[in-house]
Amino acid sequence: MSVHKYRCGGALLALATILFAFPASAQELSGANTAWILTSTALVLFMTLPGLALFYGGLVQSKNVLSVLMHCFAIACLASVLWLVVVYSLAFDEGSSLVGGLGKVMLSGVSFDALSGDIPESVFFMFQMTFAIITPALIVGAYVERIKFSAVMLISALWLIVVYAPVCHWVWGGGWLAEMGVMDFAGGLVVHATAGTSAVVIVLILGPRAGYPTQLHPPHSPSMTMIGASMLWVGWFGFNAGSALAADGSAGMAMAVTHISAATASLVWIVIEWMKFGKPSLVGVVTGMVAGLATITPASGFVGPIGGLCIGLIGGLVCYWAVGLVKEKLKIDDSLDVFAVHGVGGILGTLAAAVFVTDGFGGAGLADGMTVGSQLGVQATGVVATVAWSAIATMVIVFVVKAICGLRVADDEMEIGLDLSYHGERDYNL
Amino acid sequence: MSVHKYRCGGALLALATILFAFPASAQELSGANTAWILTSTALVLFMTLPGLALFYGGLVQSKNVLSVLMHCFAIACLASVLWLVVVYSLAFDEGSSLVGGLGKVMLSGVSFDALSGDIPESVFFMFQMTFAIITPALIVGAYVERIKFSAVMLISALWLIVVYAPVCHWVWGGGWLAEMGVMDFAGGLVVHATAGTSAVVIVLILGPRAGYPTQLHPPHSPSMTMIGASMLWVGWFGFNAGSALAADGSAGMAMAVTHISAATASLVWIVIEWMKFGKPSLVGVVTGMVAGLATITPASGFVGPIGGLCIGLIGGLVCYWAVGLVKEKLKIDDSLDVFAVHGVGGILGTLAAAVFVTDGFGGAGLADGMTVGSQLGVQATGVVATVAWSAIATMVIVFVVKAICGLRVADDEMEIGLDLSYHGERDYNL
Amino acid sequence: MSVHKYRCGGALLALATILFAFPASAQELSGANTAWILTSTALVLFMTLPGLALFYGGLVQSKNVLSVLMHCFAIACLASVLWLVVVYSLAFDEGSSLVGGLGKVMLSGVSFDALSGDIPESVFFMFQMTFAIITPALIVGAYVERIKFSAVMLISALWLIVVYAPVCHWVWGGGWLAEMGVMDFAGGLVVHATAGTSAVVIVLILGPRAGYPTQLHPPHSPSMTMIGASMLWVGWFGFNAGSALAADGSAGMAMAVTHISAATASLVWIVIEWMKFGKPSLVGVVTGMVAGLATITPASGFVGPIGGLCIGLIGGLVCYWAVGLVKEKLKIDDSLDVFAVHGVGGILGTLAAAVFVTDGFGGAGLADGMTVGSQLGVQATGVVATVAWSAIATMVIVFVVKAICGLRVADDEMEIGLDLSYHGERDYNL
Amino acid sequence: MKLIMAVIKPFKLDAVRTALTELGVEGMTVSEVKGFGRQKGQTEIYRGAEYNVEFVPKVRLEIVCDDERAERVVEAVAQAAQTGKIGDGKIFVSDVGQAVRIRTGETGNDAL
Amino acid sequence: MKLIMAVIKPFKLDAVRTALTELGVEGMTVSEVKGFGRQKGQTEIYRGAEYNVEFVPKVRLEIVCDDERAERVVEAVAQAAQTGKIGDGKIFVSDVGQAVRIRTGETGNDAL
Amino acid sequence: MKLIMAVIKPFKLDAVRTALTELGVEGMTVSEVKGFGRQKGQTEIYRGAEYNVEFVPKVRLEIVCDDERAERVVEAVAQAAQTGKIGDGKIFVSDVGQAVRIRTGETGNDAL
Ligand SMILES: Nc1ncnc2c1ncn2[C@@H]1O[C@H](COP(=O)(O)OP(=O)(O)O)[C@@H](O)[C@H]1O
Ligand SMILES: Nc1ncnc2c1ncn2[C@@H]1O[C@H](COP(=O)(O)OP(=O)(O)O)[C@@H](O)[C@H]1O
Ligand SMILES: Nc1ncnc2c1ncn2[C@@H]1O[C@H](COP(=O)(O)OP(=O)(O)O)[C@@H](O)[C@H]1O
Repeated sequence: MSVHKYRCGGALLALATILFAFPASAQELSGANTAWILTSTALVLFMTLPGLALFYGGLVQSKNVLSVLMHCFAIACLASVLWLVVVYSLAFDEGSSLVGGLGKVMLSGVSFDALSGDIPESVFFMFQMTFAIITPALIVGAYVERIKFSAVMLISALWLIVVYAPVCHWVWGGGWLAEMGVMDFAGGLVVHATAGTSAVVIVLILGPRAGYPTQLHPPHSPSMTMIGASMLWVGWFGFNAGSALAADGSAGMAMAVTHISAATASLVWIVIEWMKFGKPSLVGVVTGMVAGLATITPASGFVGPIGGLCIGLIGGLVCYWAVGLVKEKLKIDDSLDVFAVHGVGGILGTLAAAVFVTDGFGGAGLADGMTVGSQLGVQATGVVATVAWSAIATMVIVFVVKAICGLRVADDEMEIGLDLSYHGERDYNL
Repeated sequence: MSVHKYRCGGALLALATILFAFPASAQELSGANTAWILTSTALVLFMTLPGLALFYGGLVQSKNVLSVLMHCFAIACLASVLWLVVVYSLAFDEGSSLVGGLGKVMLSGVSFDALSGDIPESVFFMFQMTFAIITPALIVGAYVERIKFSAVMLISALWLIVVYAPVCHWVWGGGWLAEMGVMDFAGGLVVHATAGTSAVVIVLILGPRAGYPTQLHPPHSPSMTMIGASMLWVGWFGFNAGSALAADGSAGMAMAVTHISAATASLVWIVIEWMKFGKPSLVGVVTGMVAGLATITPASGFVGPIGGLCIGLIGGLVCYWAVGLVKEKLKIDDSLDVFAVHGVGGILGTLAAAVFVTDGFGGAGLADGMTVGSQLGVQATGVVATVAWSAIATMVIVFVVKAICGLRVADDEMEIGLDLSYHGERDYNL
Repeated sequence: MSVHKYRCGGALLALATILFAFPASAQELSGANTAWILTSTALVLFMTLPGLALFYGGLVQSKNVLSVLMHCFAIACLASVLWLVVVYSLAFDEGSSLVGGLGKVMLSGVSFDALSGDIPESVFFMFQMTFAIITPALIVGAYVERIKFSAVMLISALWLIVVYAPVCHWVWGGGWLAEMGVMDFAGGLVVHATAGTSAVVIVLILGPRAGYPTQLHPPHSPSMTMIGASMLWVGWFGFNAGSALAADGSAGMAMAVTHISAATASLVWIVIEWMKFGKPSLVGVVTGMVAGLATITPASGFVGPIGGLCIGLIGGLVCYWAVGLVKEKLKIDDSLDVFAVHGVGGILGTLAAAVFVTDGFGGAGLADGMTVGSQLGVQATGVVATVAWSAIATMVIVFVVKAICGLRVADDEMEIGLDLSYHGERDYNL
Repeated sequence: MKLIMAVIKPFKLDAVRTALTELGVEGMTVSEVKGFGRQKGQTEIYRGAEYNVEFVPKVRLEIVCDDERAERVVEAVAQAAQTGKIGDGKIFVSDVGQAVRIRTGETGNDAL
Repeated sequence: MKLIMAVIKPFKLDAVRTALTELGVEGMTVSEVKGFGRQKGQTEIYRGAEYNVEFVPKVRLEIVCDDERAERVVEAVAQAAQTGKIGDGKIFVSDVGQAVRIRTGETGNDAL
Repeated sequence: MKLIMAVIKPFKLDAVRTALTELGVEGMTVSEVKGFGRQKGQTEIYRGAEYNVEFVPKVRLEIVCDDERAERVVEAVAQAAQTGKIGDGKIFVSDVGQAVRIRTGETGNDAL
């Protein structure tokens, strides 16, 4: 049974007619779909390098900016090699309903002309790899400015194997959630809920930055953050519309609703800040944008324009509230709001997908035999399972890594800045 | 009658043979064309976010850079939502020859598999949206460093509805200029002439920056400007070659002439500055590049390589002269030369298209029954109508907005900088 | 005989079955392949503007950053126009086995619907142009911070005609190396070996920067370098996977091995620096990335994932050693390590391709009648010829340019910085 | 000789320089500083949180001149830099024992 | 009046400012400087080469106050800025002849 | 004690530091400043318009030393910083009443 089918299975559940048009075997290469997924792969890599790195880098102090860029870059390299070595196989090879097998370790048996659906398996492998790159990189935002580089590398490696691979298999690799009919078009569960949950767990063990919460420094470069945010927006077209795995109307609509949700959530932040402070900020509006994008992600191939608008609206409002909740009420130093934006957004969108997929909202329609209620049940199951597994597994990983190499830098290293202390470099030698 | 046909109508008038190959109805989805237009959409969004924002941001003082990025970003969000709500319908729905109808408001009736030509209508909608995003953002360059954020938002919203939607309908939506056979491949009229004209009108009412013209500050970051310019160049491939709405020889030639015009106009600025000052500047060469790109835009699908070279040459020379004219002779503080570069370039290219489209210059050839003279007449009509409507409507809009919320920031706000005064942020916290 | 065939010839030698499916004549346009090569063209232009420019710009002093951006930008413009005027014809028009003819000067005879293989010739022309842009721009890294702008322009122009055009013809244009069956998928010889060799020759004549080797200044902006490096990585997908000239399994595998090599070589640098200094640096890891990318380039369409991993490993190790060799042992101020990274990487990869192409390593297999030994012989011939011609011709060019306009800036100009001295601009006006 | 050190609002630099040139002062050294005083900084907003930035960007001038001229220089700076609003800055005057022009080795008033 | 010029570690700025506010000092001027002293800079690594950066980032305070208060200000700064580790910095005190508040024209101690 | 304040050309910083180290001076504080003087700034060009930039980037040193050594320090700086071309800069010397080493609380010459 083709690997591709499961992936499509998640994404296209509701598009039954299209599904029928794609028999699982004996497909021919579609050059058009291949062209679009090659492009999408480049777009999603661009989201991490340099998009996300800059988005995060601009928000920290200038003495730590290089360490953030380094975290993202090194994680990208590490994830790529691990993906080839074992994670791809664990995620997408046939296996049990809990985790994939080891048949595709080192891409063994995948020739130049092997297909996954109607695109080359090498292309599917690469496209999915870029998701495995960005997910642990998202977590970076939680622990910046105080974590050891060795801990970053170890945590990310273990996390990819223990958290990412199985959850990806459950949802996109034909695992138990896919079998239940969970809808997660482009990674509300696989990417955002896992990253957001794990982010909180890590910082609870790691502890806050020195000076938190009263003596924090403002972002050293909002313009750098805006550049990164813009790249995220553009790259997200590959993320969501690429997840259609085809250049067709599904991809087109996914792109449209993605864009509309991002724009709407950004406007929501502008309005809130304008009303609250009289000054809508650039850092605020791009945070709203990410909230809108994270929230639409699981729903993107299923909902129509009205759905996109509503999800952007809800995503913007709820994530704004969540940022305040985590930082001011719960006093958790999830430094760059990974949980409040990605975790909350991803979970919210996963649930919202069940509602806005319906014809009434101009969506693609529920799968046969599903009602909004039953689909919501499936979605909630997916959320609970993903959050629970991410939390527990991450906790174990972090304690293991703490025992091996420690997590937190020394106080004077934090004071000098991670750039000099851990990488022997300094930015802005003007 | 298909929406797509009008769009093609503008672009492909001269390519009669191709036109015949595309019957207006009963088309099938072309995955290849869809793949390319999905990509082009990403490229054109990238032009605004972060391309244009950085291009402009580097040219202002460091205390205003965030406000410029904010203008571009917020306009992008606003334009996206308005496009969905009403502007797309006004531009591309059937209606009168002056403006489209309201049948496509909120994309009503546009399903996942609706086609526009041989690409999904969702894709056409998105591709065109990116043009509606960048056009009001181009105007930002005129009024930077002294305008209220509320005025930016209001002017842009009204402008999209009152200026952009109808002109777009005239030229690409099957309106009266399209019926006359006007040639505007990718937006010499719709994008550059409208933006350039409106820019001048706005600043005439708004007034110049404090210190103009003797005490201006040099661009705070030519490197930021160069980064933005490079993104504009790359993104313009989507703008012009994407306007073929197909992945074919027309797109390829559009890309080639676009590139050649940009390169040639850049070299023209290098030579002029070298001769005049002995020092060719980076800000100069990238301004030349934009001039070359704006000028080739309306002609890009019609002319051949020689045409591209000539248009780049003319565009570079004339825009250089226009920059001096507006700033030094007319003493208009069109701060980042929106009119001199985009307005003049767009108009020039619209006229030049009529000449270089001919076989003699290696172009695609005039439409049946047209002569260079008659086509020039049509083009000139397009220019006059576009400029006149843009000027008048913008004037009304700006006076309305002035009455509602005022235009100009207070002197001490200007002195502190718009970043802190209007957005509560500061860049470069080193 | 089609121009395209030779290009494919280089790339697809080993993929005989595919080759048979593409008869050289009477092909039809493939929209899918066109879509991907249009995209790849944008990606490769993005590598130079702004990718490479930023990569290099961040490594110099802040008083010279604009000059580096200017070099890259101006070379891009110059190369584009020269490509149209004569270089494309010299490289790809039929001619002798040493150099192409003049039949395609100014693209004469290339109509809107002319094909090259199954893509429009305009697209092939543009895609190849982006290679001709980046190659002389790579050389910039060698001579930064001390060369006259006029010398940059003259050397680059002559170099494109005298070095790039013939070598490109030999390998991809059906010249003598192509006839021998040399394998260079995406430019190990044509791009990296030529640029690296010429870089050394130029700096040997030009001399080192003031203060070399003891009083050098550290890179003024590692973050700028990282942004550029990330763009190089993403753009390299177009460079290598685009060189398949198709959206198929060959492109997919080329993208996969390219990525894996980059990631592996980056990790190699992290490990080396960690072991040697205790502090893996961002500038180090991105240098490793470029080494991995340069090394895989000639092999990218031929080898499988294991090959990608091995080549990344070797590329990372050898280039690290070469950087030290050139700078510390040979005391050559090849300022940004063009030879050690690109030259050495390109040569290494060209040789390694002969080994890792074999079935045993999961490659596409050697061409009929070739053994590893015989293929290695061909590859070595290619290397020697390319290096020798690049060295000799560049030497002549540089001496000619030195006689015409001089090479080196005056000492006080160097002290003030090239930005102010040669371009009348200053970056970072904070 | 006197060292006149003035902390002023950045946008007043041009006015002060013009005033000093009229007095015949030919040199000065300027640096960017952060001022803490009665005038408070702006509030900055990032992700819904307000930061109170306590400093205000100022420009600091150092002018060395001969004793006679010192008073007029102080007056000129005070006048040119005044807006009448809080945060206009301060001028401090202290003694300088020796001055040297590096290029020529001249000392004392000749060095200025 | 006295000019108290202190070179301290950057992260001690907040502590010093608090201590001074408690003393009733209402103004100061701060700039970023590079310090050379016993404390050496970090080693930086670029492409496999080590660079010895010889300076250390420091913050420089200038506080003008009346003569009586000077000693207490020096003590307060010294105490608040101390970590006991090398590189804590220095305090230098010198005389100021005149002070002017630009806004009002007040002079002497009234200007502070 | 004396405060020696020198404004020099930025690229001379290394030479000056070496000269001072030879003299046994162990510390100094350096900042980046803009100089206005006889030497004029460069012309900058942006979009066909010329801007006359009136300042020149300079580096400002502050060295506090004991009275005896002051003269030799001034000489050493003057010599090391000289190019003989306009804009070489100035050296100003003034009195310092007190010095404190924050780390140890030492005062006077011991603090240097
Ligand atoms: N005692 C002082 N010592 C040194 N600098 C001072 C002192 N008081 C004020 N300043 C400087 O003068 C600036 C203006 O002072 P401030 O109290 O805000 O306004 P004003 O001088 O109008 O009363 C401050 O920002 C600070 O840089
Ligand atoms: N003689 C001096 N003149 C001016 N500044 C000095 C002098 N000596 C030290 N400094 C400043 O004080 C800082 C701390 O001095 P350092 O010798 O490193 O440590 P410590 O004061 O603890 O002995 C230096 O970085 C420098 O900025
Ligand atoms: N009167 C002054 N007070 C303070 N700084 C001065 C004074 N005159 C000159 N300088 C500083 O010295 C630098 C060099 O002075 P300049 O007149 O250009 O050259 P030179 O000293 O060789 O005659 C100036 O850029 C300025 O920073």
